[in-house]
Amino acid sequence: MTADATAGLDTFPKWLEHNAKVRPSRPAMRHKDLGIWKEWSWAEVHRTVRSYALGLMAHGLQRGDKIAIIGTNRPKLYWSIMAAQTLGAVPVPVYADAVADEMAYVLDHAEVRFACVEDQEQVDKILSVADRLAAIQMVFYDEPRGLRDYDHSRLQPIDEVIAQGDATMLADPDAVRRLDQAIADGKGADVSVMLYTSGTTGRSKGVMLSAGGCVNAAKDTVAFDRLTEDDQVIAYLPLAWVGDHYLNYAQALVAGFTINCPESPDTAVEDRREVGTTFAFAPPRVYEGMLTRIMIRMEDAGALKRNMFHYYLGVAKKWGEKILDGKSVPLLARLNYALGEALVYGPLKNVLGFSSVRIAYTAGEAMGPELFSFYRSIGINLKQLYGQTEAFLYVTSQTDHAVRADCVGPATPNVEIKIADDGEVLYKSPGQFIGYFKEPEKTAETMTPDGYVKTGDAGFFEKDGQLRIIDRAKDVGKLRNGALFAPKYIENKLKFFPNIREVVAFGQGEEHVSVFINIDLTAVGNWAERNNVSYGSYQELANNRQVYEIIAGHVAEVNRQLAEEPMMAKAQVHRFLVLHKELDADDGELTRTQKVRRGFIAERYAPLVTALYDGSTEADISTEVTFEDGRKGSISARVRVMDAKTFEPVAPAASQAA
Amino acid sequence: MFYREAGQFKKTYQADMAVFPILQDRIGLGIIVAVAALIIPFFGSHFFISTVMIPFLVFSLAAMGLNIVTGYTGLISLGTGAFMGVGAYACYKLTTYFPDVNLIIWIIASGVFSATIGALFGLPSLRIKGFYLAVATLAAQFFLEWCFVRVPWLFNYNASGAIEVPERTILGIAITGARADPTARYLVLLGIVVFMTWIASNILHGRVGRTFMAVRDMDIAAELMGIRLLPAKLLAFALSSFYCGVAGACMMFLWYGGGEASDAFNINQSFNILFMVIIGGLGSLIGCFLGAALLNIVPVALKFGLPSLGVPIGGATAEHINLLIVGGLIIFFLIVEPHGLARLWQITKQKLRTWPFPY
Amino acid sequence: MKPEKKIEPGEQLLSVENVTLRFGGVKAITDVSFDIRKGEVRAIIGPNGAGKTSMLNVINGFYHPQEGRITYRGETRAKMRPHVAATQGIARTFQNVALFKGMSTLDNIMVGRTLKMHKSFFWQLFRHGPAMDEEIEHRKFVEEIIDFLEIEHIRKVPVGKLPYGLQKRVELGRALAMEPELLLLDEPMAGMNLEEKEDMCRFILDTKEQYGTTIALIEHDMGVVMDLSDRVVVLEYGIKIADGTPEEVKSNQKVIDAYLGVAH
Amino acid sequence: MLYNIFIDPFMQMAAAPDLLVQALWEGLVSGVLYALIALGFVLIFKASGVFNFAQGIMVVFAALTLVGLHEKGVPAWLAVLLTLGVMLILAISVERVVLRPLVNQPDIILFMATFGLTYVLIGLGEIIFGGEPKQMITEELFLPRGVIELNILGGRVLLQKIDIAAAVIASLMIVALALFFQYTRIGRALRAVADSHKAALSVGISLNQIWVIVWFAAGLVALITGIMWGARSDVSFALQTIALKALPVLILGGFTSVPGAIVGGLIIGLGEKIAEFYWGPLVGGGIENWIAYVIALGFLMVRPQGLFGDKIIERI
Repeated sequence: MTADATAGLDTFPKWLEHNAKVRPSRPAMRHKDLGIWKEWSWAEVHRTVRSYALGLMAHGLQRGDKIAIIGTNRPKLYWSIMAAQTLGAVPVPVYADAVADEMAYVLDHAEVRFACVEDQEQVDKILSVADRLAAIQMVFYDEPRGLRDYDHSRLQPIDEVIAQGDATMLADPDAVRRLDQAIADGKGADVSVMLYTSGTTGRSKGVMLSAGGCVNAAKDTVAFDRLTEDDQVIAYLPLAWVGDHYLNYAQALVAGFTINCPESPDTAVEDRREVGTTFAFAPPRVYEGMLTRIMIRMEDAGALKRNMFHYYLGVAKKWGEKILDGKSVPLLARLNYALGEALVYGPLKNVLGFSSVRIAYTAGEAMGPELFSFYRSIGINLKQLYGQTEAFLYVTSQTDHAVRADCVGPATPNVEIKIADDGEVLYKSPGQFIGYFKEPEKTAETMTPDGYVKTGDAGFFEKDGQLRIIDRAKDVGKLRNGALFAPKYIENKLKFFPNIREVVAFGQGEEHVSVFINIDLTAVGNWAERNNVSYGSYQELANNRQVYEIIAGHVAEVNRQLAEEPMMAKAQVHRFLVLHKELDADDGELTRTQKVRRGFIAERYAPLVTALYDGSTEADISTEVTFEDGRKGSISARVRVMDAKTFEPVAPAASQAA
Repeated sequence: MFYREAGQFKKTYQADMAVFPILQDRIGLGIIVAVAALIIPFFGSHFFISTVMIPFLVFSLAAMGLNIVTGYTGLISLGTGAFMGVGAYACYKLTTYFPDVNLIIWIIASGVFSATIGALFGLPSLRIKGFYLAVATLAAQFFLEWCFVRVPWLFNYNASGAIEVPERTILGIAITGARADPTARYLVLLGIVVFMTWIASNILHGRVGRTFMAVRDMDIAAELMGIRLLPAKLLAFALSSFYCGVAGACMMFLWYGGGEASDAFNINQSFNILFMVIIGGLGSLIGCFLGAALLNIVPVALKFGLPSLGVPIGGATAEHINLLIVGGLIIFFLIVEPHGLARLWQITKQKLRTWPFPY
Repeated sequence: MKPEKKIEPGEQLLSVENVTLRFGGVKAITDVSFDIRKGEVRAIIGPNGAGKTSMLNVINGFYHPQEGRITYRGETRAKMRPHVAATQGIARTFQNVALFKGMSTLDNIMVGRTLKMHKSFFWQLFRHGPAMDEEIEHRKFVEEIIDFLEIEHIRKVPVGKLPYGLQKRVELGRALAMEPELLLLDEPMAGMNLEEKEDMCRFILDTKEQYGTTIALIEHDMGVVMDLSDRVVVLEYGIKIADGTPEEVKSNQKVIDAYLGVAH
Repeated sequence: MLYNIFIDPFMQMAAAPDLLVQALWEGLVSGVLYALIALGFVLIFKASGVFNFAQGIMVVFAALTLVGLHEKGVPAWLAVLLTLGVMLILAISVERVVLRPLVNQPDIILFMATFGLTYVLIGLGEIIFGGEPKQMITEELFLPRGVIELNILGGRVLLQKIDIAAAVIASLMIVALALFFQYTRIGRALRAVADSHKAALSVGISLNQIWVIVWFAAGLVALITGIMWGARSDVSFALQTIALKALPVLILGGFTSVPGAIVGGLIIGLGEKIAEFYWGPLVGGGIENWIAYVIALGFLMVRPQGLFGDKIIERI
């Protein structure tokens, strides 16, 4: 498409119209439902969304109103977003797995008047806190099951709304005119969507993003990654997360590619395989889980197959990335790699559903170099990006041929970055947010006088111009001896070991660094099976002496690496313990995006923290936990504390970056 | 390993319920049919066509018939040979009464007769189960065998007491009788087999097939689902006999070109087919072909293969060794894989699909 | 806004009057009478060997009682083959799962649609046109059930390979596919863990709510019975010893002696 | 026509009672031999639940081995012993090669396996001893020959001595087995197995041993049957179709009942002889080949569980 054709399109509703015009019959959405893939062309989506919007208009939804979107990735929920934006209303996606009162807070704070939800589960949640939500008028639902006998005075199936809209469309030209007017009235400056950040600390904040900003940001990255209408994505990330709204929703509208919605969260993998996505995004833990499963499954393969597999992984390790980066590779190696492609990588990618993936991104957390290069070596173009909700995702992203595990790439087109004196990363981006909803002072805090946004992350530029994030700026502290202490940096280094799932590092103002560790039940459990170590529960396994030995090994290794880095050498881990329970979002220990809430954990496990520093070899702890079904209970345990092997700093030579 | 299924998704139930939903399978099938229909007729020697391909196809068809009743519906039948005989004689009578009607029509039509007879002998299956039923079907086998010999009307009172296949032509080309060229017979047979297989797969993948399997797996539950057992079982018998009948007609007209019923359709033939089904795989169409292929190649290999390798071996001895091997194979298969070659193929395929993973 | 679980009297769907069933000399059921009303969940409980399963077998015509009458939808039933019961809208599941082991989940449930499929054998030959249309139409219905029971992920798995809990679920699906008016469940939760039981309870209630099916179930887990059922009939050694709402039954001395005492 | 079917035969019987007796006698004898084969089935079915289709072939195989060995110059008594040895080996290898690997498989699979066994035995037998028919070595085994003439009912009835011997030996055989089952430890064990495998173990004999034993016993029965049949016709695999006759016998008698096997055998034997003798001519003879099955079939329709089998109550 030529630039001028799309120049005027500064809101998503306009893009929707545009797509309906230029590619009416291209598939816009697919949803695996009742066993087959239902497909909607752009024209169909456009028509449906218009009817939907008319329906909502009839319910009194107006420009500026907030409308909550709650549920898993389903076409009707995406349409709800579109329909709302068509009328100039502001969709507020909410995490579907949020418990009732978390949800209550958001809905109340955002003053939503309507909610479009997936099913009975969500309806029940809203009803359970209805008394706290004065503003809410109607709840629209997609999945009618179990709702039949509910009082429908404030409930309505989405289909019905659309049907009403259809009727209006034919009956009431005036309404249609008002609809077109509403679309025309849409300005780039309007708030397009409001995303609630799952704040690592305190209550989450409503990030207001402007239509124009979103569109421009999306345009940049679509151009950057050369996305076209032929691309396929599978939408399985939470609607409320900026990642989904950007990578799937925004980019789909701008590039005109197809969003595929899985049948159910637990069939996402097979469904991805079926559609054969071309553009993929997943947080590191997903890739990590995938690799772990691959390796475990290969354990059971026949010796011959297993050897072949590992041999060719070796080949890939040696040449794969070079080939991917278009570097020169000896012909023989190429041929051997090609054979490997036929025998191993190809089938492997096929089984994982990555056969046709052109670009895969990861972000949110640092990713282990091993893990990272594994996927690249088998020919998946995996890249890192760095960003945050306030920027509408992208701040930096790696270009196809300059990819490395420890960095997040140079600034994305049209993004300005500068590093503050205290090492904090600041940026200006096209998608940059308008402000926090109803929280101007917080907004002010995050902005610098000259209009840059503070990321809250500390980092520095490597020589090749790629940004390297070491930690949350405010977390970067000092040990009592004045040495720089970057907890996240240490945590990540440890988390690169498959056996370690979560790490929480302490040390601010302390003698030395020490850590809590969560072992990875899949990996360690598998190890236990193979060495017939019997265990009844996570707790039992976590307290196992051999497991401690393994972890101690990992910690020592990390210390060795740290010793070589002048900035970090003094911040080696001296003591560690393995937690008796897995850190869990339901207990508020992790955010919904699975980031650790260090402060909260510190006070929750105070006795253990003291134990880490008073030199005792074990400590008792009892904590309250929330079970799947929401019941509360408490578990108590005696946790072992262990000293770690540390190393002498290597003579400082490297440059003091940042 | 060769399967690349990423990107193959189904937008309609029709596509999802296809017999070969995976692209690679469809390609494979296409190649096989192409080879059978285009390569073999022109490059295969007459010997190969008439001693390997034609018997193979005939037996596949018969095995299909038996598999319908035994493999899919779980009713053991030892009357296969006889039902084939009915087909052969019916076809003989028809084509001698109405010489002008195209033979292929009569071959198919003769199935109807054996179907009727089959249904008749299927009647006991409502009350009788398992081994008892197997024995009951022996009654059919021996009674019919007896008829073939004792009712001269069946073989038009030929002095030889055997069927003397007359010459019949399609488009002027002889497909039966002395002048019929093996290739011509082969192509006709192939056409019939392909068509019949297609029909069988249609039936077995639809409501009827499910009914059969339901009866096989748990007849009580099936009945409580509203399936009436007698009609279901009779249908199975009729359908099975239909296929056997057509196979019998093909055998007599397109392969043997006449001969004694007693050796073509006797109890041993019934067993022979049963073994094909067991080794091929109960309840699988592909199995019918695999089983027929194996049990058909072993004897040929023994008869002609060994001598050509310089191993002196008399026809009789070959027969005996053949029996020995077949018997051994059966036991072997029942032990290693009761579900036969078809299951082995399935497993391999599954392995290929999940390659490099073991599962 | 949420619905209250209420016991509406409803008209009589099936009544069992003075039924006695013998195997040779042995009396499995002795002079038992009770009724099942439209839209209710009716539990039949009792110690092992109390004749519960025999009772279900009598109801769906698998056994023929020597004495007594069974009236279904107002008409007294004569001796009949079980498949007739199916045509009259009675479906059931079995104590020890009776699935079609050789077939996939999908096919198993499709079998439940057999009675509703009428396209002639002729069309079956081609699996195109009418026959295919019919297949598709019923496949849709079956998919609804699969979605309802949340078994998408095992759609094409042969049921033989499934864990017990899922098999029970598939069996329920197969019964639902018959769109029964009366659904007989024989220990739907036997051998399930707590979570599976909770799911199954939900499905049973949803079934009642969604399809308005009348349900008669045999169950050992008293908790489950109390939660699910509107009325309970208690058998012991083939004799009815109590009949009424869960509360009444719970407080009935005979029952306490006969049943609640017994550990299950 | 109707007359020919329903009246005439009986007229004949009345007219020539001696012929009737003759027919009855022949029927009786072949009935006894059917019973013997059936006995082999029953033995195995009771103990291992296997429907041994190969029993008929084992008969031929035994006879063939015996004759074959003798032809190769082995003295008769030794040949008998050796044959017994062969049957023992057979029993053992069947247990090792077929039964043990297939334990806990559905009955139908084991049934099929015995089909395989059948072919193996035929193949083996023919490769070793050749396919052509052989003479049974009657006099070496001191079996009487010739005929006894009885003048009764105004006619002559010919009784082959060998037939008498057959009848006698068969009866002894049956008695012996009955005693064996009643009074020996192993016999009791076998009966126990029929009821439940655990019970057998409690008697202190492993299932595998028991299988070997029954298969050997069946082999023994087969040998004797083989000698008898061989003496009456000649020894070749043509006998197998006769062996198949044991199946309708079993259906009448029920798979698990020894007396059933005997009674069934007699009914079939008599039935088919009489039928052949009086009705056969109407349809050009040869109805022997199938009448037995038709009788059995008709019988099954009335009583699916067989003469002595117990009623089947279907459970869910």
